Amino acid sequence: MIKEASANARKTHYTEILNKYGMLLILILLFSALSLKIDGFASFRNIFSILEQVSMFGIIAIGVTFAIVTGGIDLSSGAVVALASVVGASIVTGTEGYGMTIFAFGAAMFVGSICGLINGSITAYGRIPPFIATLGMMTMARGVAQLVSNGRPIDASSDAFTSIGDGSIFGVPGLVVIYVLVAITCHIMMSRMSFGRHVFAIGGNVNTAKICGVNVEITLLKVYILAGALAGLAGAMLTSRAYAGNPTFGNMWELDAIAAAVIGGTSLAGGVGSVPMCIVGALIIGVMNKGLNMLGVDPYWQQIIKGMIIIGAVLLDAQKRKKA
Amino acid sequence: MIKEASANARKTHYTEILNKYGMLLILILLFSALSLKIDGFASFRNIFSILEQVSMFGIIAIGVTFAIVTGGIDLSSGAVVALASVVGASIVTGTEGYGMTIFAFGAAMFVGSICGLINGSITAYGRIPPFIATLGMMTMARGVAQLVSNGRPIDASSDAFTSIGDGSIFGVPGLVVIYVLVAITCHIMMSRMSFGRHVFAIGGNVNTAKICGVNVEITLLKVYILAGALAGLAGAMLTSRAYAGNPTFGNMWELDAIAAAVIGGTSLAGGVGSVPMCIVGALIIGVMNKGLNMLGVDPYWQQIIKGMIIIGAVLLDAQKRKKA
Amino acid sequence: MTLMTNSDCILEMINVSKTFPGVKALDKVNLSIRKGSIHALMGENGAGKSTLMKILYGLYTPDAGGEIFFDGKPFNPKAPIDAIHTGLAMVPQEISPSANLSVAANFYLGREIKKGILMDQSAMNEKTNDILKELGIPMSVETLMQNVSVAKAQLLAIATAVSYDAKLIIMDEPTTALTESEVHQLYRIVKKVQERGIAIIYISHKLGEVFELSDEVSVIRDGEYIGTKKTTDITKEELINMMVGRDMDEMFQREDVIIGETLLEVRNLSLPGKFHDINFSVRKGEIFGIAGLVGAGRSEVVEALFGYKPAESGEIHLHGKKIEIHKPCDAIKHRIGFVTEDRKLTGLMLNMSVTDNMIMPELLPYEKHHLISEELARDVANSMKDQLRIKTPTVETIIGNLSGGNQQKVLIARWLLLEPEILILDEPTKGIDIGAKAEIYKLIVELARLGKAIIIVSSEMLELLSLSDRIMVMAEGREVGIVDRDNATQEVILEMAAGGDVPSQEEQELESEYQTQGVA
Amino acid sequence: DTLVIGAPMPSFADKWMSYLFEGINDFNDKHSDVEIKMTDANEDPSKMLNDVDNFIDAGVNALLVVPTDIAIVKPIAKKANRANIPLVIVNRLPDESAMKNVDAYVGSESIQAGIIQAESVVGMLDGKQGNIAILMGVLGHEAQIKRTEGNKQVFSQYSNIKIVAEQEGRWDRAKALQIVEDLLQAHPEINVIVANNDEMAIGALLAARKAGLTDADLIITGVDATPDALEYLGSGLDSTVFQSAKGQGYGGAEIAYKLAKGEKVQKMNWINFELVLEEQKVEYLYKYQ
Ligand SMILES: Nc1ncnc2c1ncn2[C@@H]1O[C@H](COP(=O)(O)OP(=O)(O)OP(=O)(O)O)[C@@H](O)[C@H]1O
Ligand SMILES: Nc1ncnc2c1ncn2[C@@H]1O[C@H](COP(=O)(O)OP(=O)(O)OP(=O)(O)O)[C@@H](O)[C@H]1O
Ligand SMILES: [Mg+2]
Ligand SMILES: [Mg+2]
Repeated sequence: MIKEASANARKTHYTEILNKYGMLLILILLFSALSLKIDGFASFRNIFSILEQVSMFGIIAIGVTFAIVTGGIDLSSGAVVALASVVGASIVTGTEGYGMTIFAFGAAMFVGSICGLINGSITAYGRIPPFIATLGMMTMARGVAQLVSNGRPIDASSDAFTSIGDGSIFGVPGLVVIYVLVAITCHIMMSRMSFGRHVFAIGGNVNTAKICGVNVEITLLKVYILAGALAGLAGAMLTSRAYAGNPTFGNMWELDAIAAAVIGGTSLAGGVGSVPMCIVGALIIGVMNKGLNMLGVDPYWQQIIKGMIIIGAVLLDAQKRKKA
Repeated sequence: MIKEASANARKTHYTEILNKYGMLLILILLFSALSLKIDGFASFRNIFSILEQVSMFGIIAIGVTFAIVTGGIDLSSGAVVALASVVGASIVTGTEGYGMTIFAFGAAMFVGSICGLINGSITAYGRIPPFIATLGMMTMARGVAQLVSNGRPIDASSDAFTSIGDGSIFGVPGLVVIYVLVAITCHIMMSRMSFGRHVFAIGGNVNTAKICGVNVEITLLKVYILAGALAGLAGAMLTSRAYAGNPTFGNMWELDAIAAAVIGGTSLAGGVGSVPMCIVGALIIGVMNKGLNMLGVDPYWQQIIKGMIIIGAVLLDAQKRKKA
Repeated sequence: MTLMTNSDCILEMINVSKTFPGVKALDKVNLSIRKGSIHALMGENGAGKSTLMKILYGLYTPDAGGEIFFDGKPFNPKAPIDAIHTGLAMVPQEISPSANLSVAANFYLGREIKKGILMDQSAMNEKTNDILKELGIPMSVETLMQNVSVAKAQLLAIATAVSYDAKLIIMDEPTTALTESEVHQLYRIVKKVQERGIAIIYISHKLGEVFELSDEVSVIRDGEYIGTKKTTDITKEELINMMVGRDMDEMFQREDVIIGETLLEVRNLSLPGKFHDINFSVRKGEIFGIAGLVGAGRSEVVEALFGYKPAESGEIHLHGKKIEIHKPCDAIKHRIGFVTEDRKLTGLMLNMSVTDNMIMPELLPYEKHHLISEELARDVANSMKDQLRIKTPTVETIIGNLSGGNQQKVLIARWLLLEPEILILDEPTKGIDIGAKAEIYKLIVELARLGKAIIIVSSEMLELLSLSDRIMVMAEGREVGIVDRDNATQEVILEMAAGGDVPSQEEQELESEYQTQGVA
Repeated sequence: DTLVIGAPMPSFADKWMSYLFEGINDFNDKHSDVEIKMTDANEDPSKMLNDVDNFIDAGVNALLVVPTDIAIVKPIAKKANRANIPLVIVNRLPDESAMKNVDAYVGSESIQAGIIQAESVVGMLDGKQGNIAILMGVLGHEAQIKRTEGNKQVFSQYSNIKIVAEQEGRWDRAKALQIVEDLLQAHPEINVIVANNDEMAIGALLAARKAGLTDADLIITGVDATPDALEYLGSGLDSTVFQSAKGQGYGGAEIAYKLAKGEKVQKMNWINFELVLEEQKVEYLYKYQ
């Protein structure tokens, strides 16, 4: 009897780990498989390269994770990237110096926050579904981006500014450093601060959250501002990497970001999600993209395979849980 | 006391009407405003033209409404339009005759159904969120469309085939006739058949539906097949109208379709929605598009205004309800 | 045990077990239900009653090794539809009808009447109406379910189960949402059903109901089958002993507590359409009850007091000073706690852990350097778990996996942790077993002794009478009066509560309709 | 030992591009000692940068890039330079400062297409009043910007020509069809439709047919001279502009191949636009055989 129980306990332990880290396992499997197929895939250089490519939509995905955990969504992040990139670029265009660089990053995040503030207000105070609020913002932000830039790329090739996207610290690319810093900060916010608890409470049961004294409106506002600011940051990062701001930037990135969050186990019904797993989700997409490219798969097939892997990963994860 | 009660009753009555038909009012206001501004906007010719332009994503929106009422979503419809258009076009290319035309429409709807079947199976049996299932399908269907067409438009200018998009019956454009027929059929399915009842039950409370013996899986399967088939039909209609199938067709249509459904009062949380109101939602988008085009609004501004109108309409509707 | 099936029995479950991750919910349970009998199933919270029933209904798959026979034939339902087709119907513990559908639509969900390919809406409306009339539950069948009160919905769920052509109906705590008058209505329905030869499994924590209704009673404890007795052959004390495994005094005896100065005073509180001119005060150490029939507006008053659905006019005074409560966080700031009536709707965060559910109202005490300390939170949750004997594998378990009664205990723990000055309890012992009930009563009195003020809304008259120092009676959103402990009897309160009881216009119309048709 | 050329491409969903890819594939098939790998950036400049990175990481011998927009050439050139990989840009001409780090360019100046297209309209109008609607590609795309700019440069010099409307047709036939329907309703005076590409021009002519207009009522002109468009030339479509996609693809591949082998090449390789009128229909159709 005792033996049985302990066997049971061990089994539970395994399944719990599988539940929690199943996607990490899938990531490791995917990475290993590709490493076997492709020379140098498992190199530091390549890993950093993947991280760098992931960093921008990965940061967006973190913001989106907050929104999804409250039971909402943010479809505007791709367009906000475009708007922020255009604004950031027009600040540094033709100038030099780190002051301007910091100002440009700040401005990009500020513009993103404003978009987020609007999203949040409409959602929290207007009580309209965030899907629609952010869908509207998606159209508007892209429109404004085109208006501001007159539909053209804006040069942002100042040395100081591009050094963020080009440079590295102790061999770690600048964008990766930013990603890691953002991830740590947001992870702490989500898991250890009362703000994060409130985010979960709202997603878990908004009525209960209210009863428990959570200021639902303010919390939602903060969430969408955060998501907007992170999209703005990603926009600035992309601008620094691409040496230009462009109103076409970030097209469909919101979907990649949402996919990353959901692959990482964030429940679209709200109340469930975490930053580390969101990173795992983003990495699965990043590794897959890089692997398919390096394997030289036909681009048409790449899309098909990409769709299959995304569905497959979530399916595998769901199956495992079901069995458990 | 009695007086108060009857006043109350009357108030309730008004607010109920506002709740139910608020969006219709907004549509009428929008249309009237544009009619004052634009000569000939209120003509039959123009109304049919709006209906014709709306018909395709309007049909998709009806399918999407079913999916949303179950608490799901369908992001793949735009890509399915592309795939169906390519398939339909390759059937009629270089041929003539109504037999081939019907076959092409059938094939387009069949391909759409297959996509829907896959969406539905993954959602219903794989228990993965429809957002992800259909997001994956969106990528895959577009990939297949490009693969099939080699990335190029496929001619579909046979007289018989294009007569569907070009022709009219008693002055009503062919596409509008199809839209009306689909709308009536789907309205009956949704409101008068047990299938529709089950769709609502699943969206209202899936566990209760299960306990009551509703076959949730089969119902979901049917819903996604329907949504896919309707997207396929829209693809065939577009092909007939544009004289060609094209893997770039239907880009972002899924968002317009979802917006139409939600503007029409379909709740993204599931359990609430109707076909007639979905048509109203689609018409609001169609009237707005046409109005902005005819007014010659700068394309950058068009996007901004479009976003504002969508949010504004839903906001207005929500406010009215709140007051009521 | 013989494996021969007994032809007297409609249902036999032999050695049925069920393991959840980390929990052995059922361990080789046996249950035999005789044809046409009312069989009570009892046990403490988390004993496994609901789990056993969900297995019967095809919602859970049992572990291998057990056997189930229905009407003499092996029975292994995969989904509710199998159970329904075999002749089973269930009123689940947590009824949650499809709020977006009408009464009739809910009634016929999954078995719609059709005319050709279309549904025959009018036939469904008519038949629903007929059945509801027959069972004495008058209501308009076209009303949306979201506008139907919990109590009505509960009766409706029972009516629905009855209307299936079932041979066995499971009722999992059907009376938790009902007041006395509705309970009697339920008894009537149950008896009517039995007359038709249908067997009933009746799960309840209320001993009175069990002795009043059932022919036999089975007890499970900690997932194990304890035994089955004829109801006439067993005393209350014996039954309690079977359930909790020890002797226990069922009657709760309240000790007196010193009552101090006035703590809370409510003046002319009104929310048009819900309640009007509510005046009362509560003193330190006092337990203040609020009684009334379902729909009297009791919940609305306490919700307003807490700022969840604020009143439009009136004043609230605390410690003699006027305070403003517009939002729950205002109330929490003044150390008011509130255990709400509807667990699902306003209580639980279903997919979060027991700990998270407990600590939510006030996170500050668990913070170290502005960060929440999981360890601290877990320790506190664990001590609560022990104190209230919450049955859960760990405090990290998702609360949705706990049994109904244990969920309720977590919610009470939540507000105890706030160390409130005033604790509002709306139907606090809903679905709680007798053992735990006594513990909660003790806790309430203990809080009073510490000088806290307690406001308790309850539909259980005995609970109110035995706990409260004073009882305010409400009817139709108005305060009928306040009775002292010494003057309070069941009769007095019921009379007061009924005094204001004028049925709504709609109900009156329906009622008169029945009368003209000579049904009622 | 085969040479590997990495070829990040902007979009596989673009018809004109697909002929360019054919040119590249053609070269690839004819040379056994080279392997050209293409990637699809889906019109996303950031994705293109990823593709470039990936090719550099994979150690290709040369890069053959059709950029999503000209601004993206700068970082691409910098990356290629750093890795010491020769870089060929095709089709979209970067600005001078970016060209410094580019080894060769094959293509034309997009603005030319707009100019040629507009001049043909001026000729066809022959002094009559011209009321023009411009259909633009996806806003922000290099071809959209430059072609529209070329159009306006020419039209602004003529007092008999007025631009009545500019709308975004997103390169898409169906979208253009809808817009032109609306425009013709709102502005019956429109008699010229200038589209940034042929697909939109075809959409415009379908809309004109629906509106009951005849060939004589409207001048419609596109860019690309795709086979479909050539079919419509003379029956609704009045002119289009040819830019040899296959030629650019093949030529670009050839230069990248030479660079990979270490040979010297000419830096600027111009491929000019050619105006195509009904008379040249057969000649150009033949090019696609
Ligand atoms: N889905 C589940 N996952 C994990 N554990 C579960 C699940 N459902 C029930 N349990 C556990 O099984 C045990 C029995 O629960 P059950 O709901 O059957 O109790 P019950 O006898 O109905 O109690 P109550 O009187 O409180 O309703 C409990 O310990 C509960 O925590
Ligand atoms: N959404 C709703 N629409 C219509 N009526 C409602 C709605 N919600 C509640 N009611 C009705 O309002 C009345 C007041 O409910 P309330 O919960 O205050 O009653 P109560 O006195 O607290 O009784 P109890 O808590 O015992 O159910 C009830 O008759 C209830 O049926
Ligand atoms: Mg239970
Ligand atoms: Mg109540």
